[in-house]
Amino acid sequence: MGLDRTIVIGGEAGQGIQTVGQLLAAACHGAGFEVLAVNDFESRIRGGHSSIGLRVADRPVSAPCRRIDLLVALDAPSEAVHRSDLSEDGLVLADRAAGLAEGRALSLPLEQMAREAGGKILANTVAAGACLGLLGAPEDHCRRIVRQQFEAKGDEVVDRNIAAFTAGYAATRNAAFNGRIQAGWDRSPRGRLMEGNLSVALGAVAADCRVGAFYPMSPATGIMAHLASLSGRYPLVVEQAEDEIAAANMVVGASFAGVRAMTATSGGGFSLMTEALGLAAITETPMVVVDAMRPGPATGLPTRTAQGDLNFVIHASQDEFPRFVFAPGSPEQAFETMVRAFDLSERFQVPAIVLVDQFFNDSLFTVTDFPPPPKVVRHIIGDADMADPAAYRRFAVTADGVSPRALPCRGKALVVAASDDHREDGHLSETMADRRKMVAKRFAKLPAMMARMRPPETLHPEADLLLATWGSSRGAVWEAVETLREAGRSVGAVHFCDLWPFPAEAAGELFATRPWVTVEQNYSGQLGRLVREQTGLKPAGRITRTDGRPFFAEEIVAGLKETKGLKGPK
Amino acid sequence: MGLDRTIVIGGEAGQGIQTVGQLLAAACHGAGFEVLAVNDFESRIRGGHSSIGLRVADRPVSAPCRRIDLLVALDAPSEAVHRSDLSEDGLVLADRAAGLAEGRALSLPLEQMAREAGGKILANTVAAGACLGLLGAPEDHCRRIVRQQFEAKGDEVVDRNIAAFTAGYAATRNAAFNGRIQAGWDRSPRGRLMEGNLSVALGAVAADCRVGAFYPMSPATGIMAHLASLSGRYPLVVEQAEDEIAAANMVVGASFAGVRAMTATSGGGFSLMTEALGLAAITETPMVVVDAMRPGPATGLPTRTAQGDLNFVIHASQDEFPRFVFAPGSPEQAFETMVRAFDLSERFQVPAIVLVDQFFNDSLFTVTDFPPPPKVVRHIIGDADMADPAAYRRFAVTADGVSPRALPCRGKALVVAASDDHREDGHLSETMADRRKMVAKRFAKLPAMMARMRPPETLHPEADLLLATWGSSRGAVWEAVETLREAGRSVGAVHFCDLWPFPAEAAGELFATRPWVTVEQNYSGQLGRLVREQTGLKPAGRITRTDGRPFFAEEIVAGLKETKGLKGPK
Amino acid sequence: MVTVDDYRSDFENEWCPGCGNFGILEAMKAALVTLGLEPHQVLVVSGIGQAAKTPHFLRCNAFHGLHGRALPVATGAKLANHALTVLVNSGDGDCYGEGGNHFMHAVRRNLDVTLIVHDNRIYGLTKGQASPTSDLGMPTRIQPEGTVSEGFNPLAAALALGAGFVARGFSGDKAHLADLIVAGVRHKGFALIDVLQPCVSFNPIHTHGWYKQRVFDLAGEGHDPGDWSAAMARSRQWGDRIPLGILYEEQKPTFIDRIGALEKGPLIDQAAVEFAL
Amino acid sequence: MVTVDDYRSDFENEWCPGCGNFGILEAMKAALVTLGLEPHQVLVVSGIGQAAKTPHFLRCNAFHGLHGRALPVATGAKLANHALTVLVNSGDGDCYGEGGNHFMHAVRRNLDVTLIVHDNRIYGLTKGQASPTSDLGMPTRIQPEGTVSEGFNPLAAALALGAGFVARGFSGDKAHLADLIVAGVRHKGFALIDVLQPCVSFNPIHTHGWYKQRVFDLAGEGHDPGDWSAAMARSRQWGDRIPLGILYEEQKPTFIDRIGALEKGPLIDQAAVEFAL
Ligand SMILES: Cc1ncc(C[n+]2csc(CCOP(=O)(O)OP(=O)(O)O)c2C)c(N)n1
Ligand SMILES: Cc1ncc(C[n+]2csc(CCOP(=O)(O)OP(=O)(O)O)c2C)c(N)n1
Ligand code: SF4
Ligand code: SF4
Ligand SMILES: [Mg+2]
Ligand SMILES: [Mg+2]
Repeated sequence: MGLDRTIVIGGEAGQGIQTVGQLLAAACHGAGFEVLAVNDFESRIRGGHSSIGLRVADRPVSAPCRRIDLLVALDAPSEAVHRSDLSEDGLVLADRAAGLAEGRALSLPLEQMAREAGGKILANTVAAGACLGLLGAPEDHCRRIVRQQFEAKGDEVVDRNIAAFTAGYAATRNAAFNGRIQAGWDRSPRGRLMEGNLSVALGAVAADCRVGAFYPMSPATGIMAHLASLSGRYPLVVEQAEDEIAAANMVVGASFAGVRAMTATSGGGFSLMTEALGLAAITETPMVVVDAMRPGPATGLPTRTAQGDLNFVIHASQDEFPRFVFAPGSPEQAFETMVRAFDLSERFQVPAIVLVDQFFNDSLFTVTDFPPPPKVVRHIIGDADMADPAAYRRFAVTADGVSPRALPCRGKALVVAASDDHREDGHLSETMADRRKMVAKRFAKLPAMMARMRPPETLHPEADLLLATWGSSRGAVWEAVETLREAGRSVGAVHFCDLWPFPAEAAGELFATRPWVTVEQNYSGQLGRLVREQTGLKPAGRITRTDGRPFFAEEIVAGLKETKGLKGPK
Repeated sequence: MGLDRTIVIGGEAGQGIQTVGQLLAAACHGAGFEVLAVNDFESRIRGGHSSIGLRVADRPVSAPCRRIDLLVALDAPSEAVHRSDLSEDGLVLADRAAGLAEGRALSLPLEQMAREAGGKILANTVAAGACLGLLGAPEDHCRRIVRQQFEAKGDEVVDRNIAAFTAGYAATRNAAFNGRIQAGWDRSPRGRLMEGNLSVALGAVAADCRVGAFYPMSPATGIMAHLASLSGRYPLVVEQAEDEIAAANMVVGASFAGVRAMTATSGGGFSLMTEALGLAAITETPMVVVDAMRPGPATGLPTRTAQGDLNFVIHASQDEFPRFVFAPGSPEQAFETMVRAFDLSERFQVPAIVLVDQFFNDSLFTVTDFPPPPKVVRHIIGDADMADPAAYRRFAVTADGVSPRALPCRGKALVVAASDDHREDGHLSETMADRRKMVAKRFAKLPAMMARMRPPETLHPEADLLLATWGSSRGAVWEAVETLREAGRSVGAVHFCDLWPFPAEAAGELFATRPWVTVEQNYSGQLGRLVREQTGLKPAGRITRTDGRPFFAEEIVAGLKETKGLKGPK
Repeated sequence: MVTVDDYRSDFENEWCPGCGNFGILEAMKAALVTLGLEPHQVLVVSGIGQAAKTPHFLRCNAFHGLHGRALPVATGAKLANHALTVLVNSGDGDCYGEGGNHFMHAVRRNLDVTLIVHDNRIYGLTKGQASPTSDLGMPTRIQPEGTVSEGFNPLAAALALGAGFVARGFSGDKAHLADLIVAGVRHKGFALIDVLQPCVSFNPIHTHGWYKQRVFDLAGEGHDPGDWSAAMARSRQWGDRIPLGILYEEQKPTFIDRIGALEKGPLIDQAAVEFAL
Repeated sequence: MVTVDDYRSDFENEWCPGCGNFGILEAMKAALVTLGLEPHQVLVVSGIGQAAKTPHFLRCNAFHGLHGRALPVATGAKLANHALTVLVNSGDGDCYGEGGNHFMHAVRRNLDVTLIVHDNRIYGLTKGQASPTSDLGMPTRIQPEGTVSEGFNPLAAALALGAGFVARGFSGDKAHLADLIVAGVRHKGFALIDVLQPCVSFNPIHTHGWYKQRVFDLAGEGHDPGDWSAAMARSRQWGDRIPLGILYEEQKPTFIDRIGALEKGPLIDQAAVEFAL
């Protein structure tokens, strides 16, 4: 096993632990390490308990680790909450690290040092300095990072933070800490640090999304905030709607009028958007909706993570229609998935839904540079492409169900669309003949849509047992497989990003010949149900977590042991 | 084969064909025949084409028949639309029945006769008279029916309609018509004629529903209109909300405060209610929602029928929670199902959804008298039931997941509920421990809920092939089975009223041993998917209809022939 | 030269004979001709209801969306391409009931669309339930003892919400209504035209005759559309005399004016920017 | 005798130190004590937001529902049992944004509940996006160039919608606010109390000090709450001087008064009627 350190910073909301996390993440990443920073916070602005879990390693990491090497407790409760996860030679750093054995705690007067450096609020930077000292990061490198972090706020702020950092750093640089990272601080950074959130927003602009409409809802707001901040650089307007219903209908309106458009929300907002999903479907208007999942039902745990909406988004809205559902497993895949979602939604004129979650959105990942996105193809026609624009029919029946799409007021061709079922020209019709024609036309798209679905990604697909997962749980599952294989078990993994139309053939091939267990953050094992519906194959068990926190690899390993009746893997 | 006549009356909306249908239905039913009247109308108030299909038989009928014995065309298009369905010795009755062979058409100057009887608008009653004359109904009996029908509108209206009826009747009483019903006009009525709509509303009042909140939406409005008309007789208030979101939240509020409450809507409105469904779930507040299905997506065909929402309502709302889903197959079952839905929703403190559809809601059925409903048990406690009301915790963990339910302001016990996840006392909590406790508690209800689910109803379950259906398609499937068996095929049927939690064991037993084919009004065969998800068993095929019109038995028979790869049934 | 005939749709009209909607339809056509707009230059957005069927009975670009949701669709369309001329046809239930929230917020946005509300004070398409503008106490099939909510006053609400163009028309006075629509489209910003419209099938109270006796043109009474308080007072005038015309007009920056990114022109026409991390 | 202590909740308060919500909470407790209501006699309904957490910080019956949907829940509860005393705590986003439609129609119903809107002109719980009452042009993280919609005026809107009790309070004047709440609860019918509330975390403009300098009590200026036009004028007064107090009060039949079936008493208390076909 190579380098793998977990540092947790705990404190109240408002104490600036995010700053500590960012400084540590930037310092470690800047020196060439792989970094993951997971945010854990309550649905409140001040007080309570929040934490950042930083994982630093020499190989890619995309799931948190339970075992803590260094716990920085900015308040007393933080120590209590996390102490049980402290590793055997882990260290607690706190103002008054009480009740721990000699050598396992380091008391530093963080607040007092902060006051000396220029004010109590600098305690977080002092703590960051102390951490970096313990970790063995080179001082100059760290200073550069601190400077970068505060640059935008002016010299005075920079200077005070440098002072605070230095105080913390000096206090610990020589302290004993088994977790010190002895080597490797001299490399150049790999890729970049990025919130999951941002990868989604970047994918959208790479796909030439021009209108974003949304109503704030955790954990989706970050996506729209990033999109808003990109609106200066790209032709893009982000509008905050009065509610999610308006947001979804704005997206349909913008898309109908001719630009790519999206919204992002969480399950509660998605509930309110389900009717508009059907509107997009029957008017065959492209639409991209990101559902950033959190635990429910209803308001549930607003700032926590879950994967409970899979079955819901596949079936949402009355009656049936083709749609795409994706659940990327990494920022790189999220970026690419957004680009694909926009393209496929426009190509097939159906809604596309992208599932992410709070863990994914709010965590900082070490991301490899995104490949340049493919050139945007709009699948739109104008008068020039028509023999007779006056004869244009928006819903003309074609072999593949996709009608050539013109835009309103961009030529002589008139574009008529209706949420009632309709004739080829878009005008209302209730005849059986027209209805059958339109139902057949809409579903005629399925084979070609299906052909675009990618089979699931696999890891050791030849193994005797497969773990099946989707979305952001990929990281923990991949890591669990590695651990299990190191322990000599023949285990592989399967990750579904493309979930609907379901790649049943590929799934059937993988799951027909050996036991498989689903790993997902919902109660009933929704992926397992979906696979069974589509292939008849039943999982040997399910490993679930529904308490709002992301999976650790170790609990998947443990969960597998507990899976009853599992035969096969050695 | 016994008596089986189909009479179709076609005309424009506004021509009063419903009156014709009602008169015929009442006359036939009043004489002891079994009657079914199916309404077919467009989403407009005047003009266009609508029709009523009346089926008169000597055994129960609950599906329409395609073959028309008597077609009454109140306008020219009606003749054109329906002529192809005329049976070999069928007759067309019209002002000017053109283009038909001698003996197949009867031209009557309906409008002129109406004018003579008192006004052009009486043409519908003239037509009714003419039909009844052709059918051979006794004149006195018919007069009584006409009188009853118009009684409430005063003597003058009655007299004019009697005159119109008499004119029509006299004109045809001696006409040649092979479909004449020769005997049986002297019996007393069996049960009563009732709209599907009304059976749902009656079930609600029988369950002591006291608040109905709704937003108008076809085909659900009739349920709420019936409920409103019952509010004089029972302690019941029906409120029209500003939108479906409000309606659903009003239901939750009324239920929380202590009375049974319901709403009815169609798929579009249901979409808007999905968030409130989760609210009911997490606050464990009883709630009954009727979804009266129509074709979608979106507005779709507003006045037509469908069964496209099954998967949607099972999965609607973010994350997961236990719920009930029912789909009655007859008015008698709808009545009983509403009573059960209210009881089970309150007993388990979970939402209950009842699926009906436009065909069911808007048709007149011959209904046997409902058995007296069981005594309503409220599953509610008060201070007197508690050792210490001050210690009351609304979400106390119990073995079966159901916490004793007190009501706000009905004692000293304070009732606190939240849409966020919470502690046993209802106050917010984000801890992993509380979350796990509450998730486990909510799902702990499932086994007892499951135990309340009734296995599907079967017809010849020993047969070599089974047709599987749900909801209002039961009638057509039952009839198809009879037809097929008469033709010597070993076919049976299975009807699911209780759909969720899914009675997987019973389904598995039925479907594991022989081929089965689903019959449902949706594209993908949702029941088949559900069965497969729950049992792994795959249907041999599916017979679907998605054009908004109810199944005919004959098309199920034909559909079975076309089902590819079906082996087995002789 | 565009003529009324250019707007004639082949699609069969589905309204009841005698419905006030016909007057509104004719007034729209006349207004569009007066504005010199050709059918392909116009986008009509609607929700669901009898009113919302209007775009099918015109020849133009049309988006007939969900019940209550016309305004958000119009907003999205304008965001994408603010060169569009967008008219919205909505019913009193569509706009003030199901869509009430969007109405409130569309006013706040001051989006440059013209909203024509066919205010028949009833739910027509669903066969006669009370609408927000139904009179308190009006009996309907589903409210047999009469409605229990006070009638919604759209003009007063729009004024209180800060609307820059607030007018009332009458389907029985097509020429006057056409003038209002012309003024509404020319107004830069959100324009509400609430139209008194008889429903011959379900509203026996507010008939053509009932209105005919009561309506009068504000322009004839020296009303100053720049005077907000006077407009508010007029918006509350009802009963024996019912004012028609432009109650209030104020020019202010529109939604589009306030968005920096749109200075360069409609989003749809702006050059794509190559993606770079 | 009920005391303020009876309303003290053991549940840890989650608001930011210095938040205006604390003043509102204290004023509510004081008002409930003045009204002589015991905790078990009170039902507080809320939506989602910082404001909507209020019922957890009180000891009473509580329903903390969905974002935007407090009023329909309150309506349902009142329909079921109109003997309930129902107060609703809502935020400016909760009530005028997501819940805007319910606000409009709750006014029309004249339902006998007291609505207290914690109007901090920002979305607090979701960390500082613009709310409907945010000033036009106010920059936020997600509106970096400032908001593009005009601020919503709840008092003017309520008046235009026909509200029978319209008042404004200030979280910094607890005694005055408590009086308003007492008057609101005593008022038979819908009572809106929009409360100016500083958000120390996300609204740097409308601070305690900013309000303190500007607010004044209407009662001191001879305002007549029976004068609708004067109330409307006052509702539009903003800037250097901001009026507090009861802008308008008018007694009229409530929702419950208008429903015949409720004459016999609360639905929950009415005797069951045996079912018969
Ligand atoms: C979500 C949803 N709820 C309800 C309906 C049913 N619906 C269709 S039109 C309508 C009301 C029509 O009234 P209005 O908007 O006043 O239009 P009018 O027909 O009177 O012109 C309703 C309730 C629907 N289509 N969608
Ligand atoms: C359907 C839905 N959409 C969005 C949210 C997210 N959300 C929670 S509170 C809130 C806004 C809070 O603002 P406000 O109502 O003004 O209350 P404050 O926190 O300022 O008191 C939002 C948007 C939600 N919970 N549900
Ligand atoms: S129902 Fe009323 S509004 Fe609708 S078309 Fe007929 S008359 Fe017009
Ligand atoms: S965020 Fe604002 S409103 Fe919310 S508790 Fe903090 S100060 Fe109060
Ligand atoms: Mg209307
Ligand atoms: Mg707020």
